[in-house]
Amino acid sequence: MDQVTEAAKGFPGVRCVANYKYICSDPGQAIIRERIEAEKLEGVVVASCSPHMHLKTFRAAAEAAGLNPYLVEMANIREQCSWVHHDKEKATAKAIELIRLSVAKVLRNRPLDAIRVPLTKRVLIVGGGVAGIQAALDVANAGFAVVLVERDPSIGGKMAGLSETFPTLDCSQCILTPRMVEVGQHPNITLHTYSEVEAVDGFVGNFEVTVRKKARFVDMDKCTGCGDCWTKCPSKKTPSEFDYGLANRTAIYVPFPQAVPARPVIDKDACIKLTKDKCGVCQKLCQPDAINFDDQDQLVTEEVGAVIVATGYQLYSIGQDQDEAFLSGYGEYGYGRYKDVINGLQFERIVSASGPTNGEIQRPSDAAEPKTVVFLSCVGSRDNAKGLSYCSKICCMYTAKHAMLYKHKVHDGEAHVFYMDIRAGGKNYEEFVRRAIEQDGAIYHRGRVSKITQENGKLIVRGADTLAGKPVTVEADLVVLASAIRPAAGVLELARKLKLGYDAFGFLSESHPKLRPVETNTAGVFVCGACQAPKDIPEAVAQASAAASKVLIMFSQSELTRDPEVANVNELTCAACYACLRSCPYGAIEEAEIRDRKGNLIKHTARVNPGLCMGCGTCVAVCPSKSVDLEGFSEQQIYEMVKNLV
Amino acid sequence: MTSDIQEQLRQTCRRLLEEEKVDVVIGYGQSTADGPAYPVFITAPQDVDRLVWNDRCFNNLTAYLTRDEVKSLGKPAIVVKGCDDRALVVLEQESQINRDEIVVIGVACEGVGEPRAAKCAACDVHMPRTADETLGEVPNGPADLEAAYAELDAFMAQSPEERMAYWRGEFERCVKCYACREVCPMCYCNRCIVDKNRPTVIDTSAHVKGNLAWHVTRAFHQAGRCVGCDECTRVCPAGINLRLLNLSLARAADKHFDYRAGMDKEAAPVIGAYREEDKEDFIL
Amino acid sequence: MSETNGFEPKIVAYVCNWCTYLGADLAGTNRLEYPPNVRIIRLPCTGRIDFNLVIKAFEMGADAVLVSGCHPGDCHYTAGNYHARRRWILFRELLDTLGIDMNRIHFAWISAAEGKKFQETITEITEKTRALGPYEAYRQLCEASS
Amino acid sequence: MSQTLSHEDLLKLVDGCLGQGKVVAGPTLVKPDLCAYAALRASDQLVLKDFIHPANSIKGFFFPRHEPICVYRLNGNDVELEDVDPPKTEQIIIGVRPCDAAALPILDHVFNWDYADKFYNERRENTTVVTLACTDYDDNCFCTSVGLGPAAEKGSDAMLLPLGDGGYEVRCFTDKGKALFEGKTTPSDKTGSASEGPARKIDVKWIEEALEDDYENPAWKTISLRCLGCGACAYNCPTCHCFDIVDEGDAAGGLRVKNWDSCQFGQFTVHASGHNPRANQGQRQRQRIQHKFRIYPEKFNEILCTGCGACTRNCPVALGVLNTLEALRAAAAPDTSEVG
Repeated sequence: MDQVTEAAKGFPGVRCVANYKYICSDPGQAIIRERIEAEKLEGVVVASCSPHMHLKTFRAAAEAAGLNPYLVEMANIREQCSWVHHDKEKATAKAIELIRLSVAKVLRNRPLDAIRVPLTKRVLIVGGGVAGIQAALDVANAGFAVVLVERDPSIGGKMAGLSETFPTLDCSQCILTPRMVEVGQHPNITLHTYSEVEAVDGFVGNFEVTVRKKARFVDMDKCTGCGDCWTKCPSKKTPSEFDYGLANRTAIYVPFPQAVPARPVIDKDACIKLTKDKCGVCQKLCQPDAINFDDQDQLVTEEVGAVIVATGYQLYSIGQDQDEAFLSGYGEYGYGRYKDVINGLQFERIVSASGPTNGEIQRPSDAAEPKTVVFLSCVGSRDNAKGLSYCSKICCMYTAKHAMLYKHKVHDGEAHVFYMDIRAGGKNYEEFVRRAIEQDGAIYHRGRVSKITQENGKLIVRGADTLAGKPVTVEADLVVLASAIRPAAGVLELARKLKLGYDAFGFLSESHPKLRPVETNTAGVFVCGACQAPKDIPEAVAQASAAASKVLIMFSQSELTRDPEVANVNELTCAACYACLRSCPYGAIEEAEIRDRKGNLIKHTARVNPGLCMGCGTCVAVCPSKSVDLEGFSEQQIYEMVKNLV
Repeated sequence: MTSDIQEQLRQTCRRLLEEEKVDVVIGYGQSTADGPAYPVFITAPQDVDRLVWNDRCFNNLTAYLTRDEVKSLGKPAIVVKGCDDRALVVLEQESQINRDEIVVIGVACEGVGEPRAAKCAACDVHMPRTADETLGEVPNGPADLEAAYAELDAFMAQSPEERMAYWRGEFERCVKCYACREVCPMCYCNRCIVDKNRPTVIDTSAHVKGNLAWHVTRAFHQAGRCVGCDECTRVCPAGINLRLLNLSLARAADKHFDYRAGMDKEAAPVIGAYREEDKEDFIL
Repeated sequence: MSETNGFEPKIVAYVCNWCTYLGADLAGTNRLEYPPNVRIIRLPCTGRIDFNLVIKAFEMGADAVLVSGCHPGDCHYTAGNYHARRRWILFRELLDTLGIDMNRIHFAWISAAEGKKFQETITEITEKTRALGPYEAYRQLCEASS
Repeated sequence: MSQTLSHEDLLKLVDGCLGQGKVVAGPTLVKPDLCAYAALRASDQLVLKDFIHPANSIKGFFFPRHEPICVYRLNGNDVELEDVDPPKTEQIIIGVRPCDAAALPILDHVFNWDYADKFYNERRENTTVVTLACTDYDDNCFCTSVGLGPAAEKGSDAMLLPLGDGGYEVRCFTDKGKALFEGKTTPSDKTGSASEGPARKIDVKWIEEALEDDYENPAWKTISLRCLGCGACAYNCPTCHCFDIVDEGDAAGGLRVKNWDSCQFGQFTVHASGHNPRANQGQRQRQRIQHKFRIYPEKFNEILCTGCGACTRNCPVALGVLNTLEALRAAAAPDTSEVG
């Protein structure tokens, strides 16, 4: 280190050199501040870790001492030197060179002031499940405009289809539908259902979002939701998405009675008029004449300052065919082959009072009341070999709930649960599971199920009880699979549009697992709910409110400040060939004219919109006359470094 | 043939000037029959007889369209050969000219120079493609790109060391008179990077190092833009075969992006556009 | 490993700030050792890396140059690396025509997660260049110019 | 009696000098179709016929296009300077056209006027110029208009006049010339001959007068319309001598070098403020001609032009001094509307 210190003293322009073990610590920063003031420094180079680690820290320290923060550079002698080179001598020599390069650069740095950009105080929320609804209401109630985009014909998401919720067993719809109605009627909320995000332009504070409103074939303004159309629709054979195929719906339909908006939509693949150009009954019946068979998708653009992604989850699709090669599909459980092997969400519909069986426990095959029901947890979850490595987190709880609800309705029935571990972390969760076992007599087997077969009307569930250490076989009437939670389909496309990161399983990446749990690496875009990771309702709601509060913090400012390390054009030498304009990934460069006082055209020139420029510098590379340059990485700065490579 | 064209040319220009459709005609003049043709700027109808057309009309006159001295003369008519015409397309793509403000007189060209210039060997634009008025008729050759790149292929047959040695010899002669730059329609920057010194990207000295840096820069700035008029090569007092460098980039654009400069105004320029499937077999 | 009597190749790496530079940081955090011959110049994006910088590096006596950034689709600035790739495709042909030694110019996609790849790439390039020896042809050309 | 030398003996002489480590230069084919003055590696590279004038001039052997004049080393915040000494190597240039040789005495003025340029002078000292009288001319030659001719002796140490049989009559004018051919020539009664000189003529007297207060002459604008503003004329001109001084190097140090420059470049006169007193090509052309035919003569009593025609031959648009002067003359005559 002393060697390095000595060498640094000799570099052109170096006024003083300080050596401190923890320069990023308070006392370390104090040294920087003190030297800046004492020596009237015009530039600082910190030779320590990666600029990604602490450049902000040191720039702030400099600013505190009255030095423009952009006159601070770093030399990365840790991650890119001492940590990777064992040859002490060579590493030291390299460190000295790295510092010389940074000193050379900083001599060419210019003081820069943060750029101020206007802020559109309107948020886009993608996904109208419970998380999206919560975030929407929080922002809207704070007095800011919300644009809520939902892919399905109604908001409500998965929660709208649930029966009762653990651990309190309150009716899911009873608590959700009032919030749905509130969203539908809220003056600050613009609701786009049956719509998807087509494209996203712009940047934090100034996004321009294109929303595709899918053709509904029903005029939302004229329609009164009377129901004449869907009661009379002759096409009745389409499996209901809302009931997960346990019941059918008509071609013109509202997904469920409490849908918001309570307006139908025509399924163009099922509608006889749209497929065969026959029928048209709904149109004839419709008093307000709201049916429009010529309806087309519409693209609407919404200007927003922030985005919250709440696209939720889907279930691991049990069965043979999988979208990912590494998923086996659990064909041995016979899902899809045996009508009475269903997944958790289907069971939710069966026990739901508003479900296809009005809450009567009937098995799909013959509507008989199942006397023995087997619940399997971890179908796909925690299974590196055949499924996903992670824990889907909510299955233990809802499986216990399912067993409990079943027993409440079928008192003489048997509820068997096969589990790996019971994960009941959460307020009143453990107690809830104990209740299922001790009060309601659910039979828990610690072990996995190897195979399910069907023999004379019974489902033979072969598993093991690892505690008892013996095989277990249960002859069941119904099997419910707690299949793993996966991010909703299409989330990756959305992630690309928003430039968001995601993990190997497609869950969106927060920008810090502990300290920035709802922020993403794209400024102005936030995440909440199951699109980030599996979570239950209270967690999703809490995270939604967190995302909302982040947006509100942003909206509490009158304008945004941005990093001034952006491109600028030397309009004197610009030849206006617009190569920069053509290659700018952000459309941040525009054609401009220079005119004299009398308004006569002097010349054309390219001009950078500092509000849009993100500072990639592609324009610099394509400018033949180098009439465009990039603050922070200017031609002079870079070439000064290169000249020091000798 | 050429003499008829010359006559039609004079008539056309006389008409344009008399009807005040244009203020100046940028064309070719010649002092002596065997002397070289050179650019002339005719502003009065009675001077149109100074215009000539023959196979000594080398210059790519489009280089003048971006010059202030010429712009100040008013609305121009310009005489172009097929290859020059391609330059017009690029200049328009790059917003340097407004075609509505220019009358383009195309002349059918059988080739220039005696013996014919190298570029003419594989010419497939004997007829200007975008001219407002075209004089004469020469069937366009087929786009024989093999032939077009034959000279380059022959050169590339040498080893890299031989190639480097060759260029070193060439660049040792370069005096940096910048005739290659000034004569080029695409070099319209009002301040060339080599004339900038903060920082000095390219040594201004006419030594091998500085000359290599200069010629790499000149050539690469032509990537996907050079229309192969070969004027840079023709005018080089040191006889440096810049054509080879231009060809290598022209072929690269052709081979990898199916792009030929100045052939299609609507085509997305090579630099400033991309395809996700662009090749990357050379990237680790 | 090298018989070229203590010749230490000088390697200049122009890398993007968001992928390769972070990849290099990760190599550091994971203590993945590689030869100290490389000098990293951090730029925001491969889109910013101009061909003149490559030439300048050789003028400064570099024996090899590496240009590296984000994988296609991963660019922090969405498309800078696509534009860069275009220019490289063309530029390589020009350099080849000029007889520049193509074994001394390397392009790589190295993501922020590929600390290992960074280590491997630098090691490979260093050893390859060590085997090639100093870039005499270019050095002579520069010396002839003083 | 004249002194003569066979072509073979001349080549022997060349090889002899090369053998002694001297630089021997002369017209040679740098490319199959391009003859230029260049240093020779062997006598067989020397070309003494079938060309009117090499593409370039010989000024580069006295005033190179790129010349280090001082070395600097950067050491921390200190700078070390070290002068560069001019090369001492003896040079012999053979087969020089009289118009190129004549440029040397003309240049001597400017390189020794307010400051004696040791680099130029040293090279002049160490160089012997052997001219080759012209037996032909082309449409671009006009040496006779500026007081020279196919066998002008100005600037020559010795001259070769072709005998027609492949040999030359050798005339020595200076000690350097004598020393070079001492004992190499044989007495003879044959005398060499030169052509009668170019057909095209201009009246330089008229030019010099015309250039008096001609600054506002609108003709310049039209005459120079076609000028592209490159340096092909100046850099191949035997008398143009503008140079630029730049520092070139890296963080360790570098060189202060003297590089050719040209008044035809747009950037030539740009001020730091961005203002350019010679903003258009007309003004730059005017400057070039003014300097050659009025300013330099007024200052040194010599025309800064030897009528070699290299400017025209090298001009991308066939302009050059001669055509410019003729255009100026024509513009002065009211009867035409000559342009460009």
